[in-house]
Amino acid sequence: MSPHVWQRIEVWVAAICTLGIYSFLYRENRFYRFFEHVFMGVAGGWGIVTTWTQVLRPMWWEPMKAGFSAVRTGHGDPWGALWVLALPLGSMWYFTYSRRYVWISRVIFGFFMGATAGMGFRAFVGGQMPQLVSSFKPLNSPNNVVFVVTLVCVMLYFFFSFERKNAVVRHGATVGRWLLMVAFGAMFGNTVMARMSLFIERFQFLAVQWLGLKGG
Amino acid sequence: MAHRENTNQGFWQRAQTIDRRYLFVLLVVAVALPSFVRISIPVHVFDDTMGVYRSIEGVARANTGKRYRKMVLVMCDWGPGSKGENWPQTESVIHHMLRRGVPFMIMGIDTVGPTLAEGMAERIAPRYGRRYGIDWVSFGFRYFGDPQLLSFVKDIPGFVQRDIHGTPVAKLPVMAGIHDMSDVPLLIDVAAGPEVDRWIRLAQPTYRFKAAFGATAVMAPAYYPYLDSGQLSGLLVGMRGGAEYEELLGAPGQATQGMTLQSMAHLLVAALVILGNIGYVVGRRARR
Amino acid sequence: MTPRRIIATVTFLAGLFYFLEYMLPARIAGVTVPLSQWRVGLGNFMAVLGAFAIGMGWFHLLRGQWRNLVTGQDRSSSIGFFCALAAILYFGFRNELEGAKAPAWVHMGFDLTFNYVFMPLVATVFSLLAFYIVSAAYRAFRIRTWEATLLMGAAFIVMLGQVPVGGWLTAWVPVKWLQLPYLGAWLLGVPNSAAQRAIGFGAAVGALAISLRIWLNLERGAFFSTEGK
Amino acid sequence: MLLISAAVLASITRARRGRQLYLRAIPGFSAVDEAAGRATEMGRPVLFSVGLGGVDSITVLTGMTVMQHVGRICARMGARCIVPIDGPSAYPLAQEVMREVWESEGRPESFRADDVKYLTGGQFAWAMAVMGLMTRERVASAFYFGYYGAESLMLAETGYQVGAVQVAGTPDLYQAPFFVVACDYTVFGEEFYAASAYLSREPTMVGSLVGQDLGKMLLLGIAVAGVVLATLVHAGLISANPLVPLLSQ
Repeated sequence: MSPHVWQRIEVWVAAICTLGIYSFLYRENRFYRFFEHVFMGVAGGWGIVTTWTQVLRPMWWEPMKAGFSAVRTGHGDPWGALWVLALPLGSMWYFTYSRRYVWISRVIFGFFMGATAGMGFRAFVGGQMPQLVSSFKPLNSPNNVVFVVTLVCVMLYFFFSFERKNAVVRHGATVGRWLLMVAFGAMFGNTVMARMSLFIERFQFLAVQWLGLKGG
Repeated sequence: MAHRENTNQGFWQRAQTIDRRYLFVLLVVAVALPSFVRISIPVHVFDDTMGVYRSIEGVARANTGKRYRKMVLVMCDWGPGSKGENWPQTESVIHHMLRRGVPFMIMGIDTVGPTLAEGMAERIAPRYGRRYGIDWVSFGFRYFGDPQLLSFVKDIPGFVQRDIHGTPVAKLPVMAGIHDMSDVPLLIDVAAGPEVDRWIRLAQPTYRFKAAFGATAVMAPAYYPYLDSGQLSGLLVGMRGGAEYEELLGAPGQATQGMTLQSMAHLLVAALVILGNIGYVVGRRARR
Repeated sequence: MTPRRIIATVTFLAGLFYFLEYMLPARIAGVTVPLSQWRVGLGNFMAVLGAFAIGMGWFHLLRGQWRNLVTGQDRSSSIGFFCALAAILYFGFRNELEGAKAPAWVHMGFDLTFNYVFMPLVATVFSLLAFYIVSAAYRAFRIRTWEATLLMGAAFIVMLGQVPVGGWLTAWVPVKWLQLPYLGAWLLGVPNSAAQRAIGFGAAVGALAISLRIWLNLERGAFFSTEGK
Repeated sequence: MLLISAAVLASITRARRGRQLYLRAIPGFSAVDEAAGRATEMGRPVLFSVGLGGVDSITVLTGMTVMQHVGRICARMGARCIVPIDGPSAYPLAQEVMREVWESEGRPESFRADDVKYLTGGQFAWAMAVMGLMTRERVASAFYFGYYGAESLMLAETGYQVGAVQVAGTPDLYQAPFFVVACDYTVFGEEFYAASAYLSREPTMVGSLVGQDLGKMLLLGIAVAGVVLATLVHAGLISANPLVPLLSQ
């Protein structure tokens, strides 16, 4: 098969996939359901492929193999063989299916959550301190006044544990919610562009690559 | 007259409840329109985009006459999902660096972004007589959790070891004099997600590099505070950022064209919202 | 030691490493603290352990799809699922592992499944949002309440300000910052930025509190109360 | 940071000793019970999603606390509760939690293990499968409690299309606008964590929330003090010199 013909077939397949998904916009149908499942198949399968080729093979399999050959031949670094221990440790995840030994899987969950938690401290200081310092704005321009007012009011909105008896706090929190709505609106408006560009990309594919129309 | 008023209200009532499928058709029409009618609207360059441009210019100036040139790290943390936005951004910054002779390395936490970025560089490089290994290098996809990031910034050659073609770092001229993140004065993260956060949080306080972010329009608003605090020195906002950068480079491309289609789609949404609201007000008045 | 203790200890130690690694200076009284040097190894170790988790859930997914295939309920979809899975596994592995040595038809097959099935599917599903955002905006942006109006107003300005047409529509306005692109950028840059920061402080304190609760084994809830039965 | 940590720990200890601490009502939260009840009347299922992520993700765990609550109402009223799971590691836990709920309500026979579904990990493949599921099952109410990416609006619009009452909760603010626009009730930001504390009334969580408030007050205080100082410096009323090292940190 010539590369050109193959290329045409590929474009056709892609176009059918695209239209299959878009058919959902009309209503749920068998055609869509088919591509829904195809998608689950490829996405899941690709996850398996990348996990092996990008993580397990270079970071675990190769060093382990090198380690064992070092143990056998006496050349190189034998410590890599210790990676074999990752196998029983990694299989601990699967105890989650056993009702009796479920706690074994919790050990590894705990390990990950603990590490994440430990890194949390560094993230807090590194991420929030510059933000806090740059909030020290002199109230010398309308922008800075709006900024500080918004900051204070929105923070007031997120206090949960005391009654809002004080009028300043109560109104501040209400204004905070309004300002949040403004921020949400701004984010929404901003997202319109992002979403449109996705569709435009697809549209250009269908129009130019598939149907061969010249783009405007 | 009364009859006429009724049909009027009927129209506004209906304007409030248009079936979504008609909306979808309208959207397709709006986007297709510029393919047939020529419409062009000038692009305005905002400060956030200028910031990225200036940062690269800054590296170019600092490198002048130095034996070991400092590098820019381009993280391509994007995949097919955000190609429409991230592609033009990546292409523009790579174009800029190749034009100015700023050496850079490509890497990413997605398999797709780095591959496509490499292709862009291959395509543009000959125009300016730049060569792989001397002016730029690609390390491809890397698994990059927080721990990996921390080890990367500490010892770059030790972490990457080989480039995508399997060449050891020691044999790449462009990597000469690059040890840790303090040899990389600028990070450009083009991403669909919040990956740049981690660089700012975990590495920037120690290594003091500048960071620029090629963001999807969704992510962008969250990063204005970083721009304000100087943690980010530039921000490319979605397709708009790409189009503005193309404008700065004087090389209009995919994003510039896309922005015209954008304009049409946005006008449609605006028109629909106005229509719905008129319907709502008229309807409320009628009920009174 | 009870299982519960073991879990709590492992969690604490994992957290302690990163906590100390961050808090301790690189040298104490002339002795180098090696924690930072171990960071790379530990990072790789975690990546590997994390990767082992991939098999979870697959059993259930395959069982469900297999059942559909056998019972004939929605058979065509399940056929699609298995074909797609087999294709990506076969071509994906051969393409990734053999690289340039693989025969041409493997490359062609991989190109088809990856670049012309997987990629378009991801991009198309994502792009459905363009349609949904139109219908959501049309449906929800009504001046029903004060809050809804604020939301709508801000969205409207930013949306139009982001595209060239917004600038073009309001180019006649004499005060520059009242033109749509500037107004939109202001909304994003000032109130939005401040609101985000305020939210960020709250979320960061929340995250810190949760880190602390997990680290010190104080957390209760769905996961933790069923621990060690 | 240490001060904030101390405040959190102190409040947790206080709450665990049995001190009743105040929590403000979260708007729209009573809607949870109402929306769950609606499904029974209509004879259609409820959908509860804990969002993206595995069991090492804190939002998934928090979402499951709310899921327990909703599941209990469903079990009591005899409605089905469908739980589509994205992260493989969250799957067994979700099933375990739901089974326990049905058992504790005394109706283990009506628990359908298949209603807790694992749908491939991978954001959009998952989202697509959930959208298909929602339309095919014609869910009466939908709950989204957890971390979501761009699929938030896909789910919420599909839910609207099938006529479901929708309640969303997400700590992540990028998606809050879409939930706010498309759902009937939404809690966002820290409210998400507060919501689970509110429902569970677990002293640790309530106490932690109070501690977090103290922490935020500290940050707010610093910010306000900083603003005042910066203004004074700017106005030339005080000299900036002693502040320079502080600000440059």
